[in-house]
Amino acid sequence: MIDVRLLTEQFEPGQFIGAFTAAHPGLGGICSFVGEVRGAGGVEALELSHYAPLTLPGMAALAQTASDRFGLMGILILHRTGQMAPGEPIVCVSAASTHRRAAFDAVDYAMDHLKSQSWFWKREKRAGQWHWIEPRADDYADLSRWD
Amino acid sequence: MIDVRLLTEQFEPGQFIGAFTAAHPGLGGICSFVGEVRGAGGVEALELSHYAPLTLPGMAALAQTASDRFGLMGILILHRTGQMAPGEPIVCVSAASTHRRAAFDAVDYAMDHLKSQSWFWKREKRAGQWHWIEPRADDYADLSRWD
Amino acid sequence: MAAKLVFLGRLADIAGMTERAVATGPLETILADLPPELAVALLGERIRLALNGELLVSHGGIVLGEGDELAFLPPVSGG
Amino acid sequence: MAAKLVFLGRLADIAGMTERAVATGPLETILADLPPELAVALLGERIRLALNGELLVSHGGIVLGEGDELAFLPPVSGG
Repeated sequence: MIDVRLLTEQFEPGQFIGAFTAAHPGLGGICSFVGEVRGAGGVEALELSHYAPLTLPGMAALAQTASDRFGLMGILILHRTGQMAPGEPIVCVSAASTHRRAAFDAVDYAMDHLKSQSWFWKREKRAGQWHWIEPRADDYADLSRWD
Repeated sequence: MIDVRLLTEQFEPGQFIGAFTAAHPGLGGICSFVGEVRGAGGVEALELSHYAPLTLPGMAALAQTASDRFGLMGILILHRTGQMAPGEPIVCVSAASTHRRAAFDAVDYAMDHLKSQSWFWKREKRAGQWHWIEPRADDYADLSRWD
Repeated sequence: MAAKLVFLGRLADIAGMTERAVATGPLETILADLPPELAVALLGERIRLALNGELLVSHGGIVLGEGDELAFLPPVSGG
Repeated sequence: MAAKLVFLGRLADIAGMTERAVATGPLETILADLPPELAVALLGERIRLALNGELLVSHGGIVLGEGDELAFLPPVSGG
């Protein structure tokens, strides 16, 4: 099962992961990653904007590519948009597979591509001021691991 | 927080992961792996025996080593013992970290070591007969990645 | 006889809006009617364009027709 | 004047029990009193020993005293 969603409200990753797990009887293992908004550096809020005609199709294509490449039983990709407070989940990726290694690699792959290639623009509020976030060089280095 | 448990009854990974996540405000990301008993090959039941004086201290030492090596905020290691049916969770590892890569690597590391070095003996029931499971060569190959 | 420009990320700040209705026609003509600071930003080397949801490989010779939507996409900051 | 042997994994099947009370004394003497098939299995090359919860590096010269617990550990099959 490929399940890809953009979520505009705060979500509980465990609920989605639980339902996703239950949808794959016979799986060997499920690997999940949940990223949260960090409050370090005085961040008061984070806002993610996206471009609907590209963002969701891009995530769906990534899910399909990861599923094919790693031979998954299923993959779940959830991403928040809009304004979030520190501590709120922003992204959740789960991969279900008969093999542990494939599940790990698929989530790792999907996260690297989400971080660097997905159509999101981020800004964070510090001391009441919004600041746009530029891509990090690390994200590109992570991505090159899969070439 | 290091949280290591042997569980004798069926458990809900999401409940433990949820509580573990909530215990680490300020984390950047949390990576989790849940392994389930596979029913392939006509497996009707799986039984894990352990040796109490070695098993739990061994898991605690592994958790501490992984936490130190990858600079984690916390690690959760849950392992079932006793008799399980296909589809039941058998192992759950979660790592909380400010960095995504560290969380992934820590869970990967802990799983590889749990699979090959922890003090569990497994047997599975097929067609009403119990069969002991030998270590798999793959497990040792996985382990050598960390040397 | 209207098309739409969509501004993402910091371009929305510069534009002071997330989208803007414009007259149809060649992109150069449309940009010439915008505030110069915005036009310069939209033409930035790292800005990618998507026409009706499809990324453009080449940025030359764009002419917007009725109902077309042209999005200006600065470098993403990731998920 | 009793010690305990603990049998893990398939050794428990061969022993027909998971543990067994034995008289104190040298391990060789204790093993000599066991069914030969079990004694041979316990001395297998891949069997590791733990005395009172501590893995033994050497398997020579083991003498069990009052209350000692000696565990026989076949290769683990993993988590």
